[in-house]
Amino acid sequence: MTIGVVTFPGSLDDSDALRAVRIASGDAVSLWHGDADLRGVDAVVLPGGFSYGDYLRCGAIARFAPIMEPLIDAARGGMPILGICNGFQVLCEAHLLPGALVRNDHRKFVCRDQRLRIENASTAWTSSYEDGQEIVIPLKNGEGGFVADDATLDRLEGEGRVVARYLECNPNGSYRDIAGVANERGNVVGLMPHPEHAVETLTGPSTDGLGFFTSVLMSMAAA
Amino acid sequence: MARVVVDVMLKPEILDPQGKAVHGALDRLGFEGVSSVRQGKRFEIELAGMATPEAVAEIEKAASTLLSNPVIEDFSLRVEP
Amino acid sequence: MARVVVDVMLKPEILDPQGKAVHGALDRLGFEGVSSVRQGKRFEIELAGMATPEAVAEIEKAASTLLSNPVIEDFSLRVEP
Amino acid sequence: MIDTTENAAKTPDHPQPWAELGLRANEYERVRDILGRRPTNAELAMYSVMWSEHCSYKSSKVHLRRFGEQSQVTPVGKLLAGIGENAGVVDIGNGLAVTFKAESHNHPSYVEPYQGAATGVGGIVRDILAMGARPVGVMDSLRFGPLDADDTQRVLPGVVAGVGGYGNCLGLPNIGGEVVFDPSYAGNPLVNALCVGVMRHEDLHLAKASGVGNQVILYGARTGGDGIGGASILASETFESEGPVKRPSVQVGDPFMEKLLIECTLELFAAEIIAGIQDFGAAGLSCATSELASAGEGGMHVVLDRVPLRDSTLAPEEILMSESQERMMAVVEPADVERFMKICAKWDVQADVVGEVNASGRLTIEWRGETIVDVPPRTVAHDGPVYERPFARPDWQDALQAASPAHLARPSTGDDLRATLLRMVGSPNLCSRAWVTDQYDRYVLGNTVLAQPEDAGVLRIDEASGLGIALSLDANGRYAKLDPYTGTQLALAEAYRNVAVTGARPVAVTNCLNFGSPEDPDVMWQFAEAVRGLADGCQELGTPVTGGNVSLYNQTAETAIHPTPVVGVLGVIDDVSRRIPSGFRTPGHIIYLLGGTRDEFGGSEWANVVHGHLGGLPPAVDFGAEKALADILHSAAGDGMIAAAHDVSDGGVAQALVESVLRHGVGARVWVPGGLDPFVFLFSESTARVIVAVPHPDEVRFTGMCAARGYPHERIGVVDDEGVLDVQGQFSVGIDELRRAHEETLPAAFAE
Ligand SMILES: Nc1ncnc2c1ncn2[C@@H]1O[C@H](COP(=O)(O)OP(=O)(O)O)[C@@H](O)[C@H]1O
Ligand SMILES: [Mg+2]
Repeated sequence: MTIGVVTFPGSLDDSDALRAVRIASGDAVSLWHGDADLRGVDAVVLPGGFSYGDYLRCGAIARFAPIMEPLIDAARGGMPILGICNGFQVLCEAHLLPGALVRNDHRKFVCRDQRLRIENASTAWTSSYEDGQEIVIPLKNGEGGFVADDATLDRLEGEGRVVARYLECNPNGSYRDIAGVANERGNVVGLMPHPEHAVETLTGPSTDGLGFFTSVLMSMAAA
Repeated sequence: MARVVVDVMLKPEILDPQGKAVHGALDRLGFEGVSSVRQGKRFEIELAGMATPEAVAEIEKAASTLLSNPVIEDFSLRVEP
Repeated sequence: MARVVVDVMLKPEILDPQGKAVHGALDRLGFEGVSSVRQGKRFEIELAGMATPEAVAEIEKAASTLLSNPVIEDFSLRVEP
Repeated sequence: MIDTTENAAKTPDHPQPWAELGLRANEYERVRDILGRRPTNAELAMYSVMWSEHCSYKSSKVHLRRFGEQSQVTPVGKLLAGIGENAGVVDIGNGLAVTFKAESHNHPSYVEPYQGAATGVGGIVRDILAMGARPVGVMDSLRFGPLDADDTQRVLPGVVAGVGGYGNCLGLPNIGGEVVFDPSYAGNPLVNALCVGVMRHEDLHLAKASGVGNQVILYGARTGGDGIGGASILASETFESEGPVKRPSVQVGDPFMEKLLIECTLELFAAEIIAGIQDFGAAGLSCATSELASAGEGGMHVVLDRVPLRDSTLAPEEILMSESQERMMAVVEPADVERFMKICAKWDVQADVVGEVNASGRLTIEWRGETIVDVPPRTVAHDGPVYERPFARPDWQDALQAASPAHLARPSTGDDLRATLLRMVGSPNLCSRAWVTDQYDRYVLGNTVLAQPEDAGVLRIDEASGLGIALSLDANGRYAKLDPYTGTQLALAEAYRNVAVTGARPVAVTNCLNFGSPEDPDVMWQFAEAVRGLADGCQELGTPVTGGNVSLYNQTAETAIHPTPVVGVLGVIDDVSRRIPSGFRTPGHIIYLLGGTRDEFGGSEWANVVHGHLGGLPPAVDFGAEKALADILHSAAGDGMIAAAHDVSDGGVAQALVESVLRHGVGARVWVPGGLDPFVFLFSESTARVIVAVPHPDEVRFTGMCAARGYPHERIGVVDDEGVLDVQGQFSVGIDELRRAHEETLPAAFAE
C-alpha cells in the first residue's frame, strides 16, 4: 500500500507525514506539487506547513498547483485523501471539503497538546478508532478556526461528517468545536490537529495519531 | 498604466477577530464613539497596460477565484483614475 | 452613523512578501498584464454618531499609532457617505 | 554623476559624509591611507558599514581574543570549525557535526517588534545554513522592561509573534529560551535568537572565494532599499544620536522565501556544486563580497548592474549597503553554473552571476562600465580598526556589593512562607511562560524529544542510533550587575546544568554579549570582566567557546542595561531515549536534593520580588561541583536510575518543586532537611543543585553513587497524588491554587 505525501513550496510537516506512514507500515512516496502526477499511489496526505507562506489565505495558492488536478479527480473517484492543517485548508480552498478556515479567534498562533473526540470512526482515515474515542495529539495553527454557514454545519452534523471535535478547550474559535470534517463519501478528510506528530512516544504527547495512518492502510487492504 | 483596487472583507456573519481586537484597543485607548470595526484586505494591482473592459474582467475573475474565498468573503473592485 | 475607512499599505520601499506571492500566483494562473501587486489592510470603522471633525481627528490619530506603524506603513483615511 | 575610482583620485578634496556614516576622523584617514586616495562613495559606504561596531567588533575584539586562546577541544573531540567562522562546528560522532550560534536583534525589535524579531531569526538561520548545515531548531532569549510598562505591552506581543511567525513558517522547532522582565531593559529590549544545524563532516562549507575563474552567484530575494545603513546606524549608535542620513531602516522578512532558500541551498550542497558560500547579514553585499574575497586567496570582480533590484532607483552605494533579507552568495565553478541555475529554478529562487574570482588580490566593483570600488578586501573585512577602550571598575560597584540582602525582612512563619511562595511563583520572572511558548511550534520535523518548559531542548539527530543533542540558553543580568565576572560564570553554570539535567554531556559554548556603550569605561569594564569570566569558566569545564555575538550601545541616554551575557551550552546525548524529563509523574518516587544549600540571596528573585532589592554578591560558583553533578546525572541517565530531574536556579528549591509538581499535576510531601532554615532551604539560589525523583528500587544504587563521588544528596520528600504540595511542619498549598498563581500572570497582562 503506498501513500503519497505532497510537498508544496512551504510545506513543513511533509517529512513527518512520510515518517508516520512508514511507522504505520505503509510505503511512503514523496510527491511534488509541480508534477501533475500521483505516481500510482493508493492514498494521499496533504501535509501541514505554510504553503506559499500562507500569504493571501492559507492554502489559496497551493490549491492551484499542478498536482491538484489529478488529486481532485482522484478524490472524486474515491481515493482516500487526508489534509492535515495546511492540507485541510487546501482541501477547503479546492472545495473538496465544505467551509473554510480562518484566523484563530485569539489572533495568535497556538501550539498545544489537544484532546479530541473521534466523532465518526467509519471514514477511510478513522476506522482504527472507536466512535467517541478520546485522543490527545498536537495542534498548531494560526488560522485554524473552522467556519461555515449554519445550514452547512447542520448538514455536516446530520450526515455524521464531523470527524473529530475539540474537547476541554476550543483552541481557535472553530464553530461547534469542529476539528475535522469529511466529504460525503468519507474518503476525503480534513483535520486541523496533527496526528503525524503523535506516532512515537519519544517525540509526541502520545501515539494516538497513528490510527489515522493504520486506518487507511487497513481499509485499503480490505478493499 | 492603470491601477485596479480590490477590497476583500469577511462576510458580515463571519466572526472577525482582528476587527474585534482593534475595536477593543480603540476603546482602551479612549477613542470613543466607535460602534464596530471590521478588518479586511486591500490589493493594489498595477496593470502594464490600460484598464480595458477585458483586462478588468480578468481581474474580476481573479478576485472571485484567487483573491477572495466566496465561502467567507465578499470583494469589491474599482479602477482608479 | 458614519463610516470611516482606513487603508494601510506598506511603504513603497518596503518589501511586500504577500503582494509578491499574489503576483506570482496571478502569473502562474495565466492572468497576464499585471506589473505589480501590493497587499495591505483595510479597516471599516463604524461610528456611533456623526463624522464630526473631532471624531475624524480621533480616528486619524488611531490610524497613525494603532492601525499602522509609521516606520514601515502609510495610511489613508476617508469618510464614506 | 558616478563617483569612480578615477574621479576620486582626481578630486582628493571633495568633502565626504564620513561622520554621518559613523566613521571617526582617524578611521576616515586610515581609509585614505589604505587606498592612497580618497575613497569613492561606494568604497566609503563599504568601509563605514564594515568598520561599524556591529560588523568589526572594534571595541570587543581585544577581549574576545581570550576565547580563541583556549583549548579548542571538547569532551567529545576537536572542533571542526571554531571562532572566526560563521559559527563553530562540533563533532558529535557517527560522522555528524552540529553547529550553533546566537545573535542579537535588539534595536530593530524595539523599532518594529514583529519584523525586528522575525528578521533576527532569519539572519541567524542563514548563518547556520552557510556552514553547510541543515537548520534543525531555534531558541530565543528575550528581555523586556517591567511587565506592566506600556512599552512592554507594545513590544512583547510583537516580538513573540515575530519569533514565532518566522520560525514556525520555516518549519524549525523552537526548543527553548528565556523571557525576563527588568526595568533596566525598558526602552532597550533584548532579542537574542539561536539556531542549531546538523551536517555530515564532509559537508562543512567554509566561507571563502577561491579558484580563479569561479563564478560568484547572488541568489534569493531581490535587493531593495530597506534596511540601508541598518548595520552601522541601527546597531552601533545610541537611540538619541540619530544622524541625518537615516533611511527607513527596518527590514521586512519573507520567511517563505527563506524556506525556499534553505531547501534550495541544501540541494545545492547535496549536488556538490558549491565551492564557497556566504550568507547576507548586516552590511549586505559589502559584507558578503569583501568577506568571501578576503578569506579566499585571490581577488574578485563584481558587476553591480547584474544585481537584481526591487527598486530601480537605488544608487550603487545603496545597493552595496542594502540589508534586504533572504539572500545568499555562492562561489561556483563555471562548469557547474548551469546545474546551479536549474536547482534554483526548481525552487523558484532567482539567481544571477554577479562576479568572478580572479588573481588580482583586489575586490573591484563596476557599475555602468566604470570602476567604483577597487580595494584590498582584507582591509574592509578583516583588518578594521581595533580599539583598546579604557575600562575601570565603576565607583559605584563597592557600594552595590555592600548593600547586602542580609538585612531584608524574611518570612518566619509557615503562613508567611506560603504567602511568599505564592507571590513568587506568580511573579513576572518565575510565572509560566506558556503564553509565549504556546505561540511556537515545537513539534515540526518530528525530532523534538524535550522542549519548553523542560530545562533544555533535546533533539534527536540520528534516528537509527538515537544520537541527539541538548541546548540551553541562559543569563542573569542582576547577577552580572552585582559582579560581571561571577555573573557571567553563573549564566554558564546554569546553562551547563540545564543541559546536564537531561542526561546529556555538555560539550561546547556559544554566547551573545549584550552591554551598554563601550565608550563608557564602566560598561567596558563589565564587558572585559564578563569575557574573562566566561573564558575562565569554559576552561575549567572543558567546554570551549565556539563563537558568539556582541551587541553594544544597549542604553537609553546615560543608562545602560544590566550587563547581560547570554550563554548557550550544547550537550550530546548518545541515546535520546535515555533522556531525563523534568516533571514528577509517579507517586512513590523519592525526591532528592543534590548539592549544598547556603544562605545566598544577593541578586535573588526573592530579593527582587519581595523587596525590589538588588545588592550584595551573587551566589558563589563552583565549577568542580557542577562537573561532578553533571557526571552523576549522565551516569544515572545511562543506567535509568532517575525518573525526573529539574535544575534549581531562580527562585530556589521552592520554584523547582512547584514546576516539578505542576508539570503532570501530581502532589508531593517535602520536609526541610535538618539544620537548614526553612526559608533558606526554600528560596536560596545556591548553585550546583538539582532536585531529582528516584524510583524506590533504584534508591540505594543512586545514593551509593552520590556517596561514592562525595556529592551532597539529601532525601527531601516523596511524590504523591494528594493534590497538594506539603512542606511538612510549615504549610501546604493545593496544586490547583499553585497552578492558578503560576499560570495567570502573562495571560492577564496581555489580555485584550
Ligand atoms: N522565549 C522563549 N522561547 C522559548 N522557550 C522559552 C522562552 N522563555 C522560556 N522558555 C522555556 O520555558 C521554560 C522555563 O524557562 P526558565 O524558567 O527561564 O528556565 P530555566 O530557569 O530552567 O532556564 C524553559 O523550558 C525555557 O526553555
Ligand atoms: Mg532550568
